[in-house]
Amino acid sequence: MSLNVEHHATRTLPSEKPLRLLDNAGHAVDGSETGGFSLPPVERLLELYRRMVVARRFDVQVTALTKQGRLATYPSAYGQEACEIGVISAITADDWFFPTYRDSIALLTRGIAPGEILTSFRGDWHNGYDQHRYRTTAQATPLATQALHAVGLAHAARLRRDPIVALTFLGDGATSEGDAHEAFNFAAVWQTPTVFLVQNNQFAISTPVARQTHAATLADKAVGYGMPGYHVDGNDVAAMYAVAHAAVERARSGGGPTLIEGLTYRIESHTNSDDPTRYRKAREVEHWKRRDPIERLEKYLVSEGALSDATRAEIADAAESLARETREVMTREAVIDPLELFDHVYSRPRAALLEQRAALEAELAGAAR
Amino acid sequence: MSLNVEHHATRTLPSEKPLRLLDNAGHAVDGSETGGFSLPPVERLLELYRRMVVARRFDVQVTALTKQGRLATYPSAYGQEACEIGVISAITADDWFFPTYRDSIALLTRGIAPGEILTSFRGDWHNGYDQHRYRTTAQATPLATQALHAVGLAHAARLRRDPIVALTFLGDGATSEGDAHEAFNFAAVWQTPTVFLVQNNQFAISTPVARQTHAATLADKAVGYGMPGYHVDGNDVAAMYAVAHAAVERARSGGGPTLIEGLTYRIESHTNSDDPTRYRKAREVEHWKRRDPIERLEKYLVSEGALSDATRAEIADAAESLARETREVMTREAVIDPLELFDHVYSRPRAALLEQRAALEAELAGAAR
Amino acid sequence: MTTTHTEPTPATDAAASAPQPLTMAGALNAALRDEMAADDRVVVYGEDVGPLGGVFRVTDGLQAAFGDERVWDSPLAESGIVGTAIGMALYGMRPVVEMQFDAFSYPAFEQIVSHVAKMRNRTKGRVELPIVIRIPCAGAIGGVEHHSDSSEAYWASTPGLTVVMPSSPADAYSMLREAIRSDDPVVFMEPKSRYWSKAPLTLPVQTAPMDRAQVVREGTDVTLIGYGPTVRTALDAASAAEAEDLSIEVIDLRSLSPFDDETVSASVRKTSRAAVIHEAAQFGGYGAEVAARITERNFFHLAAPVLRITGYDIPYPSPKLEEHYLPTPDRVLAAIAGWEWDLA
Amino acid sequence: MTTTHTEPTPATDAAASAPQPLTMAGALNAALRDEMAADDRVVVYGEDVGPLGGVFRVTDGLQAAFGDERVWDSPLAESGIVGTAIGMALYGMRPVVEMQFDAFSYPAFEQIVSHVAKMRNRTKGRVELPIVIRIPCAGAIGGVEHHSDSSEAYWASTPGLTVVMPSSPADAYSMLREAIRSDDPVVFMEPKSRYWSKAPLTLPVQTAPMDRAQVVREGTDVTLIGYGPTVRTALDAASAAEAEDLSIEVIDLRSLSPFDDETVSASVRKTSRAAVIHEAAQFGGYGAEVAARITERNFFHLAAPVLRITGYDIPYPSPKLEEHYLPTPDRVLAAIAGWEWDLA
Ligand SMILES: Cc1ncc(C[n+]2csc(CCOP(=O)(O)OP(=O)(O)O)c2C)c(N)n1
Ligand SMILES: Cc1ncc(C[n+]2csc(CCOP(=O)(O)OP(=O)(O)O)c2C)c(N)n1
Ligand SMILES: [Mg+2]
Ligand SMILES: [Mg+2]
Repeated sequence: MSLNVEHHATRTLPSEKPLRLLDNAGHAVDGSETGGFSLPPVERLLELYRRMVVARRFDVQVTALTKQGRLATYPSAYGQEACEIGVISAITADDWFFPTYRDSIALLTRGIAPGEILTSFRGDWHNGYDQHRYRTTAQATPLATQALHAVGLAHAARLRRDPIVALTFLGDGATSEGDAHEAFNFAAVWQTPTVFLVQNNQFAISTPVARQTHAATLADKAVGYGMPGYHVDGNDVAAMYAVAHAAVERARSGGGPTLIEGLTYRIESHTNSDDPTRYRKAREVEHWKRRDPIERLEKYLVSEGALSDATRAEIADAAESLARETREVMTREAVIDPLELFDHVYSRPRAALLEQRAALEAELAGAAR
Repeated sequence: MSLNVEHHATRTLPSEKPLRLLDNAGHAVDGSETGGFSLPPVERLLELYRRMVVARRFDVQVTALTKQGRLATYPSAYGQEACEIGVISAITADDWFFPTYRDSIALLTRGIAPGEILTSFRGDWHNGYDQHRYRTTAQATPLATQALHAVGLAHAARLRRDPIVALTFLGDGATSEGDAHEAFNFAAVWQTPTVFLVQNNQFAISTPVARQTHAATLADKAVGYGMPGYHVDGNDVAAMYAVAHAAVERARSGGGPTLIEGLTYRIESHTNSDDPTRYRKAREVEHWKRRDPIERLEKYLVSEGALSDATRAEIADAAESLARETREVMTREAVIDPLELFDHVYSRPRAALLEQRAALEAELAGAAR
Repeated sequence: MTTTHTEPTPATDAAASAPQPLTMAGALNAALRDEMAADDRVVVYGEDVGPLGGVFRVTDGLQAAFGDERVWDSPLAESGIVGTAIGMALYGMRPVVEMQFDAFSYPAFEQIVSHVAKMRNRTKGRVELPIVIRIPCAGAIGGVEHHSDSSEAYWASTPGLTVVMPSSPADAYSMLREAIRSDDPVVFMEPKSRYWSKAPLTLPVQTAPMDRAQVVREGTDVTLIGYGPTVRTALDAASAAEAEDLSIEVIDLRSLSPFDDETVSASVRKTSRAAVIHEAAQFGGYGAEVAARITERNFFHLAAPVLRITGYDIPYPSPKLEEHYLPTPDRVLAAIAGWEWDLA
Repeated sequence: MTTTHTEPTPATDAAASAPQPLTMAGALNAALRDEMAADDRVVVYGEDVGPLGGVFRVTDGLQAAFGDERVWDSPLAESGIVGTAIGMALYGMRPVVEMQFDAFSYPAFEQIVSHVAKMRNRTKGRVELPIVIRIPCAGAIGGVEHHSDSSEAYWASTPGLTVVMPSSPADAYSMLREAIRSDDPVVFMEPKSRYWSKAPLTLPVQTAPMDRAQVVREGTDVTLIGYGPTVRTALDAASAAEAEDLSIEVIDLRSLSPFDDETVSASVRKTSRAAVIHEAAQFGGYGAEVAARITERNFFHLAAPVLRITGYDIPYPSPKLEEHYLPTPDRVLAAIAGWEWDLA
């Protein structure tokens, strides 16, 4: 492409030890561990904290509603808030986001209402929000497929000289799919403004990441595409945000794609229908609960004197009010017209579908009589 | 798998400059350029020379026959003999080979008769040789698909504790396919005895390798799978053989897969129906002709006094007699029974196919009458 | 390479003598277990089939029983799963691989269509691929998008594949064992909504050969053809029709490819009317082939066109709408009532 | 984002006023050229579509004319090509992508079936994907394995896709322009064996809407239905039948999805006999749908079962055997002669 200035392949191995800015006790770390990134300003961290607390409350609420049978399914991101919120907060409303089923809380942070996010999981319709309005696509189920959509959109924006970025999330398991490879490769060859976040939550349903890759880190994959790769402590929101922010700005200014691996852990089961006791030990879960991303940041903010009781209470209120809203919206049954089944398959009506629509209409009328 | 001893991910960047043992003038190079490999014994090199000369004669003959219309298509490997012959010579008759359409000369080296190799390209039947007998699968057309077959077979052998190796060839273009990624990944995760040769002949039909990857080398891909990768001068048969031999022996002894990139050039058009003047300059082709792999080894052998006139004549004779055999077999039309169309689709006859067979039989009888 | 092919000494033999209620998932599990015990070339792999036992628990306990060299979790890549199965089969193994749902078999489409289906023919029978690709199929389980596709028409229209779908625990057991023993690749489709349906069974059970359709209820007025999940629909419709003095013969197709013309045509010639039920969309669905070949072979015996009672020509809907999409006994009976009966 | 949608000022307008002999490949090339000139949202990419102009030269000269930001060679990965096209369409582009051959579209199967086909419905029409997936299709070109598949049944049976196949240069031009202008994704199938067939044309030419079938030869005794490469077969059969006083009406289907019931049923009601021809295998092929719906809608007008003259139920054969596989005019006439004409 003539847009291509001379780009040189990045040929650096990501650090094997995940880089971080805060340790588990909430202390800022220095030097070698930070990979040259610096702590975001405290107001930014406070905002990330607020978002994480609200997100977790939402996630816990939805899991509870799912157990009550109000949703068909819900894949929780409990424990992954630093990845989800840290990275989604690095893009603007003009940028695009290509999420998976796991990323409901990132959608929430993107301003989408609970009822619209949950339309699909409660079984009303496949997708409930306006993708153009939120510049956020439907939560992809076929693994890694959405990464290619992100690359295509980013390429289109680049051709239009629009300085926007396409961000996409993938799981550790999804990196094994052919589409993940094709997405990384197209992005690198076309030098598209795409940021890939691989949330390595260490499981694909029951399969541990050791059965997905033989590489030391998933970020190592970046080398094969000549793009920068970062291996980051996925429970350190400061680091996740800082690395993502740098990647987003590099992408925006024509520097091409970046692959970020956030090393984290899925605390909940895969979805409500999963039974994790079959494949992992409670001890392991406990270990990771002690590395909670929200607590870590909270300790830091407290030590910096940046989290007043008033703020804390205000955030808790916001979280509770969102939980209430979520409960309410999930209690009201949505009105779904079965005849809409036929209305969106094609842009122009098809005779055969109109026949089938009429048949269902007659059937419904008969049943109503 | 319980077969898995503790394997550690290989995390070394392949050298950006292709490693080699002989320079273009046929001089042995030393130290840093060799990547620690040493020149194979001269008898081995002489045998590789013989094989390359014979292979080239075959290739040239088949290209000529194709121009005469005796074959439906023929993808030539002219110029790639060091990759083809060097690597195929590193495995034994007990090992398995998973070639592509490009690799007819490797099949020849594997002992398969010209008529059997060319059955598919002359349009007689999809595949003409006994895959089990030669431990060589049909020349794959759907790109990169065969790499997965190689991994599967290698894994089965590993489970059986059979010390065999599965070798597969891919093109530079094929590395972009999802299946290439999945093959590399499965091989690395399962630690199968598989050797991948990527023949980087710098074009996928008309598309230059710069549009396939942004990485500095295709061997860099190995890093993302935690397996060893080698970037080798693909016109140096000594280097190709040495690197492949080491990879094969590592695989055989349980050391897992290796990715080898041979940097070479496709001198001929993609196939007979291609028009390379549309996408590359004659000058470039001339440049690469001056880096001919056979001449390079010949210079070395001559300088070592290892290539007598008698040997040279004897090799030329062998090549000519193979060319003659090839011409002869391609002049005789093979007998193909159209009714065989129905006989191999399933192991047991199906009623509907028997009906269709009978219909064609009646049609043929009618036409014969 | 040494392989041991012990003659069938099913692991279930001793345990089960009196009929035990068994689910279809349980029957499939027993079939895998027994075939693995009988033949050490049989290996089982795919996504989450190991410690978890598969998301539908069909492989439950197999890794514990046979070890992780016979049953294992593969990397998450369907083309990789099927592609490596081809290589394993080439080396003499008999891989049974699982696709987690219909829609997640699509990444493996090229390997299935361009290799699994074509290998035998390509090599004039010199290379056989005894692979079983298990696909939990169809809908009616309240699954979100991509979890309820009906992919059978893609496979059944591909020459070189054998495609079967059991509708009962007994058939599930018997047909899966037969599929694993087949020297040809088999796409083995398991109707998800029937996984937890139960029947009393004594194992091992051997039902009709997997390439034969079965008359599962006799009747004289209409031949109603179902497979997998719609056999239940057909039987329910037939029971309901009894009240209206309409005698429906129900055929469980069992094998989608090959098609058992003999059984189907015999029934149609008796009843002179036929209808086929499936969940997939109608247009280009498997029912088109059923209707076309019944008509070709029995045109002058037919009193009315072959009916197709199917899903609509739309993507499978979300959970709250699937009840409107799925063919029901009522819909079947309404369609049958719509025939011009007086012309018979 | 700014997009310019200039109203059609076809690049070919000025150049061509008197009819010029044009091949189908040339007509397709002109359609791309004219649509790219008219709408700067149209981009063309795929394998070897740039400097080479595609292996069939359909994109010949386009990169030179429009630059490498409108026409470019992508990495060699079909899922990647279709997957990125989805993203580009989402951003307001109208990508036209090329699959090199039918069989090489299979790696893109998941992206096509799970996203391209479903996006509009998934989003209640909020997201449209105006993508054209061009597939050089079918056989009869002496191609080695994997170069002659007929994949139309896979696409046509997938709800959400529009599938069309021209049989002449004029239709190729007109239908491709219409496909690019469609707000829905279109699988645009190009019969390889017809690429070099010529017709005198003045561009721009506008033929019937792409969703309509066309009666391309009138007749009274039989309705013979073809599409793409088999329209020629049908016309040849009709000419030969004339000698035997058999009047065959030939329909060029043009659109495989949707199906033009109106045109087809009208013809069948006139002739009372119908046959469909395609290269693909018969079992589960597109002809099954044609036969099934003709029969459903016109049963009491039919004097005989709808015939299918198709490829055999085997993988597409090697070049030296394809003549025995492909439906020929003779085979069509023999099949027609096999009907029980006296019963009519
Ligand atoms: C192509 C495809 N294959 C299989 C599945 C079924 N499936 C859904 S989630 C999942 C595990 C994904 O793991 P990972 O990518 O690590 O993401 P996580 O769920 O851990 O967030 C699987 C196998 C799917 N959705 N798509
Ligand atoms: C899946 C697939 N897509 C497209 C093609 C068509 N095709 C045949 S060869 C080729 C180029 C392959 O290039 P490369 O892998 O570099 O191998 P080379 O021909 O240079 O040896 C293409 C695109 C194919 N055979 N398979
Ligand atoms: Mg995960
Ligand atoms: Mg190449």
